[in-house]
Amino acid sequence: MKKIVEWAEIGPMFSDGVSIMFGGFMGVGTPLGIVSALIESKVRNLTLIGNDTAAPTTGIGPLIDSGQASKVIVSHIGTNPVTGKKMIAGELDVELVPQGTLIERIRAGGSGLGGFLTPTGVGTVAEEGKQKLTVQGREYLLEIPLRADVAIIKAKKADTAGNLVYERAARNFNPVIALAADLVIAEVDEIVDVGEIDPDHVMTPGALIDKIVVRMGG
Amino acid sequence: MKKIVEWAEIGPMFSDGVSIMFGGFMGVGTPLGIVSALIESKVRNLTLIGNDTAAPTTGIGPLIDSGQASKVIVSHIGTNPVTGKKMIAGELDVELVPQGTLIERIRAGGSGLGGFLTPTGVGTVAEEGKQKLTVQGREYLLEIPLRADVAIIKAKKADTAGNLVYERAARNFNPVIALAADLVIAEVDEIVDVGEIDPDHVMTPGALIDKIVVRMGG
Amino acid sequence: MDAKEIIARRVALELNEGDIVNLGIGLPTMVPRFLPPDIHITLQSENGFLGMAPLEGEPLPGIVNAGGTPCGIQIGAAFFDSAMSFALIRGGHIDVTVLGGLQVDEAGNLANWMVPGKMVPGMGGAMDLVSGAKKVIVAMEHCTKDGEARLLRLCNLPLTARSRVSKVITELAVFKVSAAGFVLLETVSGVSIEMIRERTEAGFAISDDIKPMPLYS
Amino acid sequence: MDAKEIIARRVALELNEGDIVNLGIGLPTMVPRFLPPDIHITLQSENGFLGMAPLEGEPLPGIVNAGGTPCGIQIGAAFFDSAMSFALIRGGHIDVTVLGGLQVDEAGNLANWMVPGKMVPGMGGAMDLVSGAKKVIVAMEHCTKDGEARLLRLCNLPLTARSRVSKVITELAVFKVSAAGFVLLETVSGVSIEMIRERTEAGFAISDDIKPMPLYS
Repeated sequence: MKKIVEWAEIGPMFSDGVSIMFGGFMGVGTPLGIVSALIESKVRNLTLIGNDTAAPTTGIGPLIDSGQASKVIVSHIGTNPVTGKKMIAGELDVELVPQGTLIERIRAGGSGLGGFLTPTGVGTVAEEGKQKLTVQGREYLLEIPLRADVAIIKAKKADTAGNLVYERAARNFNPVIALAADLVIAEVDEIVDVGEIDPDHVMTPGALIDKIVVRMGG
Repeated sequence: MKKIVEWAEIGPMFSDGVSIMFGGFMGVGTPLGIVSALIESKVRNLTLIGNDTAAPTTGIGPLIDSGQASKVIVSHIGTNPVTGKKMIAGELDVELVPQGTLIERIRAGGSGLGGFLTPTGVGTVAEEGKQKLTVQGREYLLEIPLRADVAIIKAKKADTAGNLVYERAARNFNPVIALAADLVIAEVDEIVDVGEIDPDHVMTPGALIDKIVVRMGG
Repeated sequence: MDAKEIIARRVALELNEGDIVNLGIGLPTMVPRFLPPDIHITLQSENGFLGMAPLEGEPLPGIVNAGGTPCGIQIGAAFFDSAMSFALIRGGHIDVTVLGGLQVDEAGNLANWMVPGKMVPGMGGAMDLVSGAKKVIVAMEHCTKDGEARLLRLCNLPLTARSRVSKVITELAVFKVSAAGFVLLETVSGVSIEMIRERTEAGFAISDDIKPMPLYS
Repeated sequence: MDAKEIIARRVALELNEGDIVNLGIGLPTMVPRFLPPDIHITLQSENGFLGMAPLEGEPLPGIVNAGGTPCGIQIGAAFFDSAMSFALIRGGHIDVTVLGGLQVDEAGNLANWMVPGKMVPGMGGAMDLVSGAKKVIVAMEHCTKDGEARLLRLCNLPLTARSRVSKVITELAVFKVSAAGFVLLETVSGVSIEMIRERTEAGFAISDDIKPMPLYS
């Protein structure tokens, strides 16, 4: 399977109504070229799953601004006033999930687990609609797995087999979402020959990566 | 807190009846110097938690052979006939746990989770005594967290702050048990100055490591 | 010295040599600059590292805090993914978290993430931090801008977590939260217990060992 | 050609270009040497890596298979910890697992880890592998050494997993497991369906498209 693709091939990988997990914290670690390709593709009714909605012009923000998302599942939206406005106007469904629960739900979805028990959110609005279980005398919420149709990843480097290396805090959600989607696309700063990355330094094994595209103007 | 210690200080860190998580797959990634120190210390009634009991003279095997363990929680014992003999003789309590469930129970214990749902073991003897839950139409076992008093780790390299790097398949259980014990001791081949390990290459953050000892004859 | 600085200086005295600390946004980020010189802490950042430091010189690729703002790293820092970051947070590997608060009540409940109809930013990592850190210190001004009490019998804003607050530090006083409710430990010089009672809706016991609030400077 | 080699050669034909494969101990480890030259697979090893290869030259530190025996690695290999290894296994990231079997039954149940009173080695990673791999191929001799059937109506040994077996490949035949039970797909040259019936306790349907077992050599 040919993993390395051209930018023109990216847009057609998405269709209306798909769910997309994205890497990044306030845009750092978000594949900005893929976000641009999504805007150009004009796909609509997207469900976006990631840490936050960044700001109107950073990270995943432009996809909120463009009205292409109908739902977001994130841990906070406070830094992007557009998200709040669209939510209040009824144009965007916002599901807020505690950050640790969100990443763990994604990990569960990618790891074949049926869910997990977390103390986070017990006694708060986060427990609404959830089963509570007591284990070893402590109360927990049962949180269920989360998967997506596509994961869009930003890495510093890929080898031709798709092994990825992230840089500093740009790692964040990226290695975890690589486990939890049917199609996994990585935008990278550079591609090196297979064998150039020490097998101990690989952060996401190439087996998880379906497509690789090199950052424009990289 | 002084993290780097001498071998003479290792034995006294253990007392009768403690539970010990150990790294290693068939001895590869097991801290053999600490195993020797445990044998010399003559502590008894240990609970040993790890992947396997290796062979009588490799990995954790000598601690089974010496009769110092009263219980093991492992995924297999077939490679160490002494484990089987002691089990049949009623001298050793053996709890067999599927490998993926074992490492995930340790991760849960170290991550503040109250448990997780796994499909592994449904419809087998592994489900005995466990709660079954159905999520999204599939049946799962509820598995509960596992922690220990002490974790003993083998790494290739530590810096003086305790940041660890493992080598190849010797990584295995080590980074996970580092999360799940009250006292975490690492045996390393070498200690380098803090700053010599690239922060992106740290596999276990020094914050999790309490004590470091350098392999003898290293 | 304004209220925020008084609070930040007092919080700094709560930290011990070697502590792993996560600081919430706002006031808590001021704390490190008031640490005594013999106290070295390691800051954890939710987005995935240990060893956060102030920015020195030019920003470096990927070295940003949880708000996406360039920062520095200590020598010996370590980066990891978000699943590991919250394994550390929820798993009791963070010694202290210092967070701002909107309300704290006698049961040690904290509300600091949402004001229905006004502010719905999302909880981010706050619920996990408050659930998982060994010690939860709330650093907040004693009353709201309108003079309403923030130490309450029962929080009326949506909670961040139940029964997890260890200490509350304001510009007037320091309280611990015991099983029986608030205990006043310290007051700032010139502030009477009566004045604190006026500004505190919650009931509180007074420590046998009540002291003036030390202010390191 | 002995029974084991016949089985291993036939299993090799089940693998597709690019497959991520986990091989159980024993017979399954013979499979890679019979792969067609245009088929490249990546072997996963439970102890924490992708890209296992035969040992070439001197053993290298830490490069061992799940049995602790020195092995080699492919170019492009990646190492990780055990939690990640089983995230891959349980999470459906392994295309095919090939495992030995003691018994398989009409419901696709597999027993391959324990004989009560005789062999209690522990399940290792087998339960996770069988639960999680996309395709589970059981590679086993058709009958026990004593001539007892291994394809049964209902397994009587403790199970490894329920309803997860996709195919059973023996030295006599290839079966798939459908919702309605076993379907005979292929027989080895010179073996009659009657002979297979004699050696198979389970009922089985016969594929409309039944073929001779191809043996790549």
